[in-house]
Amino acid sequence: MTDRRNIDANRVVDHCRMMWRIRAFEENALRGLDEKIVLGAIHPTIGQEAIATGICANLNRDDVLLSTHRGHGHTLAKGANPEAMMRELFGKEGGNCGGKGGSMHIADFGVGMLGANGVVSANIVIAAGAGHAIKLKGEKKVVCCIFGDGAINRGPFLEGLNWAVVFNLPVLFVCEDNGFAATTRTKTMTGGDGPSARARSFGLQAKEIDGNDVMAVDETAREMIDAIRNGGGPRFLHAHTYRLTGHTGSDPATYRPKEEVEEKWKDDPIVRASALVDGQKDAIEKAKAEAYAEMSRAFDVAKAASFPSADLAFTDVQDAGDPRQGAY
Amino acid sequence: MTDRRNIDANRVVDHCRMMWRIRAFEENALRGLDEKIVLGAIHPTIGQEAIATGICANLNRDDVLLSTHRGHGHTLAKGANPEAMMRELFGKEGGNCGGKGGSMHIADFGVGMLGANGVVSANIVIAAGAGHAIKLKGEKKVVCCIFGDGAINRGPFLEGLNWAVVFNLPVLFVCEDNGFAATTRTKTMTGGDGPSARARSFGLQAKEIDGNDVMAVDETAREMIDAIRNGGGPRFLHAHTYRLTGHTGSDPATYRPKEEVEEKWKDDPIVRASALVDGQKDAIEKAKAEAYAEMSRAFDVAKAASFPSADLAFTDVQDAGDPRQGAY
Amino acid sequence: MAIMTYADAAKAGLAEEMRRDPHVWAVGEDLGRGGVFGQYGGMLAEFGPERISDAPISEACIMGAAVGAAMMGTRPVVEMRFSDFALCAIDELVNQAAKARYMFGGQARVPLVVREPIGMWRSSAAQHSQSLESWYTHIPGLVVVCPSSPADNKGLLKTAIRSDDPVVYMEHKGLWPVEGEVPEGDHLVPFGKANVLREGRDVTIVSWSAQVHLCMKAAEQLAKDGIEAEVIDLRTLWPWDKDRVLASVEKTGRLIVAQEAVSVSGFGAEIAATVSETLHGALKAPVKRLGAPRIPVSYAPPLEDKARVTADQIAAAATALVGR
Amino acid sequence: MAIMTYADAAKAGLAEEMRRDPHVWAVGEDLGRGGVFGQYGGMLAEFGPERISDAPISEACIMGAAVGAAMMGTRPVVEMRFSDFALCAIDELVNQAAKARYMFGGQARVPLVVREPIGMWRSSAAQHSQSLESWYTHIPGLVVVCPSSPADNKGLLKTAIRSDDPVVYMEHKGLWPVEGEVPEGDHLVPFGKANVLREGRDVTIVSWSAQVHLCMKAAEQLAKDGIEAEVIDLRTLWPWDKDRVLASVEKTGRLIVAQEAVSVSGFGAEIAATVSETLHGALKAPVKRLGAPRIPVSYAPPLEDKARVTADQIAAAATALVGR
Ligand SMILES: Cc1ncc(C[n+]2csc(CCOP(=O)(O)OP(=O)(O)O)c2C)c(N)n1
Ligand SMILES: Cc1ncc(C[n+]2csc(CCOP(=O)(O)OP(=O)(O)O)c2C)c(N)n1
Ligand SMILES: [Mg+2]
Ligand SMILES: [Mg+2]
Repeated sequence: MTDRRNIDANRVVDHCRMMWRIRAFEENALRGLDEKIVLGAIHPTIGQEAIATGICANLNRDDVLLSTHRGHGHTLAKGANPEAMMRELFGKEGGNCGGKGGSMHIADFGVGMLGANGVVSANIVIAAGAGHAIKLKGEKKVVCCIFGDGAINRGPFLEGLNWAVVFNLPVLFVCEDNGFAATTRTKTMTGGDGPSARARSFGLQAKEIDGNDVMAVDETAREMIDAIRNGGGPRFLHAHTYRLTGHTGSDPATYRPKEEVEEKWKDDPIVRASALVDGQKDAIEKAKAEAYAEMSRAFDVAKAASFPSADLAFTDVQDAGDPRQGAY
Repeated sequence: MTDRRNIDANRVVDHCRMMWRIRAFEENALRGLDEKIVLGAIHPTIGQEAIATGICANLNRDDVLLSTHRGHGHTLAKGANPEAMMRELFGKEGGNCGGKGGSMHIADFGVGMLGANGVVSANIVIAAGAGHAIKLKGEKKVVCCIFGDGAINRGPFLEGLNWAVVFNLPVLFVCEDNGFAATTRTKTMTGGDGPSARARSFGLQAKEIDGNDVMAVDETAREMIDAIRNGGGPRFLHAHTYRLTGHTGSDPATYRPKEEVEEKWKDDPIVRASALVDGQKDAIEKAKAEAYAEMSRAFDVAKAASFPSADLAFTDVQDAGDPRQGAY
Repeated sequence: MAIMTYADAAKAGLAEEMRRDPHVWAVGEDLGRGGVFGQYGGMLAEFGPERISDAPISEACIMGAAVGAAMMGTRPVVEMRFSDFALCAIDELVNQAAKARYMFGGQARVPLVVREPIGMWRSSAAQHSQSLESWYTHIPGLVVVCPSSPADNKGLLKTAIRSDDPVVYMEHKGLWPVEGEVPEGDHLVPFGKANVLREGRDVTIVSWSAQVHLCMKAAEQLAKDGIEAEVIDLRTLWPWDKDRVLASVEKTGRLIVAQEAVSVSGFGAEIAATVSETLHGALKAPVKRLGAPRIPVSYAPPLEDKARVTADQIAAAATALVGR
Repeated sequence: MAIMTYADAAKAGLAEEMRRDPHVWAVGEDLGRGGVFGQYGGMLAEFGPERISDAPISEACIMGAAVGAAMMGTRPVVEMRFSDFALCAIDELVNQAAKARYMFGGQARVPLVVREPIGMWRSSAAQHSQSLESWYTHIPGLVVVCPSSPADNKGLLKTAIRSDDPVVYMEHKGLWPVEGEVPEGDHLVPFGKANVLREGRDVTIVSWSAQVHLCMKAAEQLAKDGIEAEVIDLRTLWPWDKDRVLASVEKTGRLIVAQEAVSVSGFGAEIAATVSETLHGALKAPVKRLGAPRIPVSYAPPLEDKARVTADQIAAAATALVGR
């Protein structure tokens, strides 16, 4: 639990700003879903904003982030432009991926965000490889790989973590533990003592923290990222949180009692962070208002934008060969 | 280290008999390789006989065993007929798999030996499933799954062990740790504290033992198999041993110093077991002689046997469809 | 006959087989909650959590465990959620399930059914839209099933469950809500028997899975122009009903193979090559293959649509073949 | 020209690229000891363990790490040991490497080379003998290379390493010791250019990888009977040199496609379908496909041989086509 006495009030306000931006982005994305202009599935990060925020505050622009299907928050926190993201969700021209990816493949290589991923756990081995390249090139960058608690039951979790240890790679692995894998309580499908215990058994230093305490995330991430950047090898951060929405934007999440969700709303990470700094109420309110204005603008611009031109379907496949050969 | 005072001398002799049978089988298989009548690669188990022997002594005929590419010893210890095995290695009629499998796919379903496997770690998830079927059918059988120390870096190790814990399945997982994965010292490629630590982190009870001490293997296996059979869920046995030959029958294993191998020959599990029971020297010598005679006979019979008839290539593919359709 | 959706028909088929044979069980992520598409909805209540079993996110272990459980005398039906995720379990399917019986010289049987929902849905993009049926037709030991209607989805699923071979069972995500008549009782559809959905003298159109419906639409358009297309739904790709296809092409002299999958090395190539070779002399026009370009599936509709083979394209190809 | 083995030629090509570009590195199990077939023998000494890197037995991570390392500006060459084991890394190859550039709208490049030794060797049985090249030709984003000679194995490997696309690079296990002339200097063989190994007027024989050598043997037999076969080695299957094949068949009017892989849904079907469609009128005989039956590969020689397409079969098929 963060100690209020030595708190950096400006940093808290900055975190609140980022968390509100994520929250506002997600709410606008959900609005897009309602209006049927978000075209595929989206996986909201409402309630989980503190992890993206606390971690990315400690990453440089040229550090690298790999995310999951639930990647909007991470992407924003890494510095991506929300308008381009909203365009991508709406499948519009000017989306980060030109409309080819959508929510589950959101990426912004310009800010080191190397992609969400539609395959659970797949980002873990890719992250290990990104770290491998950094080491080979002698760079000082850090890779951060965020995944859910469901991902730790797939093989790439073991293979990627082992790899990072064996090659002593600069990778921070973050398990964003919201207690659920889709409609299933993850604990019922996970043997043993969970993510950190497993990570330790593979040789990583690991810490388990309250992921709804943004300052705790910030501090732990800072320590770990510093150690990693100084050649200390991979680290593992297990952050507890709760998904306040359904698994997807259209999941009513009837598999959990209303009371549980109501109780968890009291643990809203933004409310908690705000409570740390009484004197900053106005600054935080202002940041919130700006965040909603920004995301509502992003929504409007994206909504008004055009779909990409159909021939772009044939670009960026690969250099060799004609993708139209034999078609239709 | 086995305590010589309470030893069951007959059991030691039985173990020596089995270990000599395995040793003699392997030496004859290597002879077959020299004579070029073993057709594909073989992976000898010389030096590792105590694990197969100590474990299988505690399995019933209708218990189930899954093995690896290095599976001759396990298969013999589970009760398979060495003549049929030798025929299989020579690709002859009457081989356990009718010549379709060879060494890496040796299997004898009649004695519960559900197959060696050419893919490292693949047997682990299959074993979990075999245990699942036993549980679903309400049977009292136990599954034993043996794999090498190299296998613990592949994903199925995590997935299969986790599965067995989650469903509380009757599976004994055995890591036969000979220190090498092909030409590589496994430790250099393995993060953390190794097999047992990983297994514990997935929620299994685990024990690490001297796998060249046949009575220690026997005793630990008995305890674990009893617990498993009584519904105690999966267990993990990590047994240290050493591969006294090359990785394959034709590998000179120049990647390790001669002195190391010489030193390890002093730890020969058969010699060690024999030393436990001074009064049984003759019985053991007799068992040894019988073993060599038996395997030499198996060699001769298999050598003299015919190759299977070529049309059998088209049988046992699948019930549906014509496997010849469109061929040649 | 009852009217049922494609999803409900499969559910009815699975439930019947589970009632008939206590060794049939289903396993996959979130099955207890009914599955991603509701295709297991309500089954937990009847069969309990051991037989409608949730699984960890562990496709490799779901598939691998099914191999072991099948070898030990049960009949697992495994759910891969999206066929794309089955790519996390390919070793278990191709190197283990498909080969076990053969490698072990007939000692093993691996009676498992892998349900792999395929195809484009709504803006699901490159990792949730693939149709890789041709891959599995290339693998000895596997049966490949692609039902296009509720009746077939019941009858083929029941046959698949009773099969002693491993079956890759590919339901199309776009078909779940489609309704149709389903025969009452123990309705079984055999492997390797195509369904002639429409007879015609001018051109044969062969297809499978959701694409069949576009072929029927094309055939209706063609009929208005006086072109009578014979539409054949293969239903199963291995084995596939070569005799029925050849008989039809002998009659019509013209063949179109239409598939949703990428055209290059799609199963359409196998059919086209086989028919071209066998009926070379009888063909009035070259066999025409229609399939997707060699591009991943996009999210944005105009791009996604470029990966679709439309009814209009099928009709146009038929018109060109017939030479009107 | 120097005489080199297929293995040494690849090694020379890799070493040249590693000297040229410090971001090229190789990773796989036991590479430091030279690789299973000696194809990396001695390279550790020159390039050190960071660039000739051993790996844990972790095919999924070898492949996945290569994807990440490629996206971050290095050029990994990954060794899968046997193509069969690449099945443990299919998600990483097909869902990640192949699609990243497209899914991310062109932001990513994934310049990796996956070396996957294919084919039958000596009694290696069902899990160490597969030829699944047709699978990869079906996947948008992948390049597929199947060199048949030492010269090509050097020149194509160098091209593959310089390619910005992920390349599935399939060397045939039976070819490692085969010797041949290899041009000196910076020998590059482009993708998509077939090699006409022998010109002829009577029949075109298209093949790739080790099967090419059997086609040449067949062509020699045929020549004795006065049948002049044109033998084309495709070298790369995606892209494949359609123009060259069509030009040849236009000349000969007859085509045989010979492959070691299972015939059903093998790449031969793609070629046969394409040529049958494009040159329907010009074909003097139906296109003949030769490939393995749909059986796993056995261990015992008489059974294993049933999975082989022989030079005699190729010659017989050609004779039948030509009608003598
Ligand atoms: C390999 C694979 N299996 C299944 C899925 C389907 N799926 C998407 S998200 C999800 C749950 C993931 O849970 P977790 O990792 O905890 O992430 P969360 O959604 O809670 O953020 C599942 C099963 C998938 N995308 N990939
Ligand atoms: C998935 C896979 N990768 C690589 C191989 C090649 N291979 C065969 S045995 C072996 C070493 C296995 O080491 P270990 O598991 O320790 O077993 P051991 O040989 O020592 O008994 C390797 C890498 C394989 N068979 N399967
Ligand atoms: Mg979760
Ligand atoms: Mg070992």
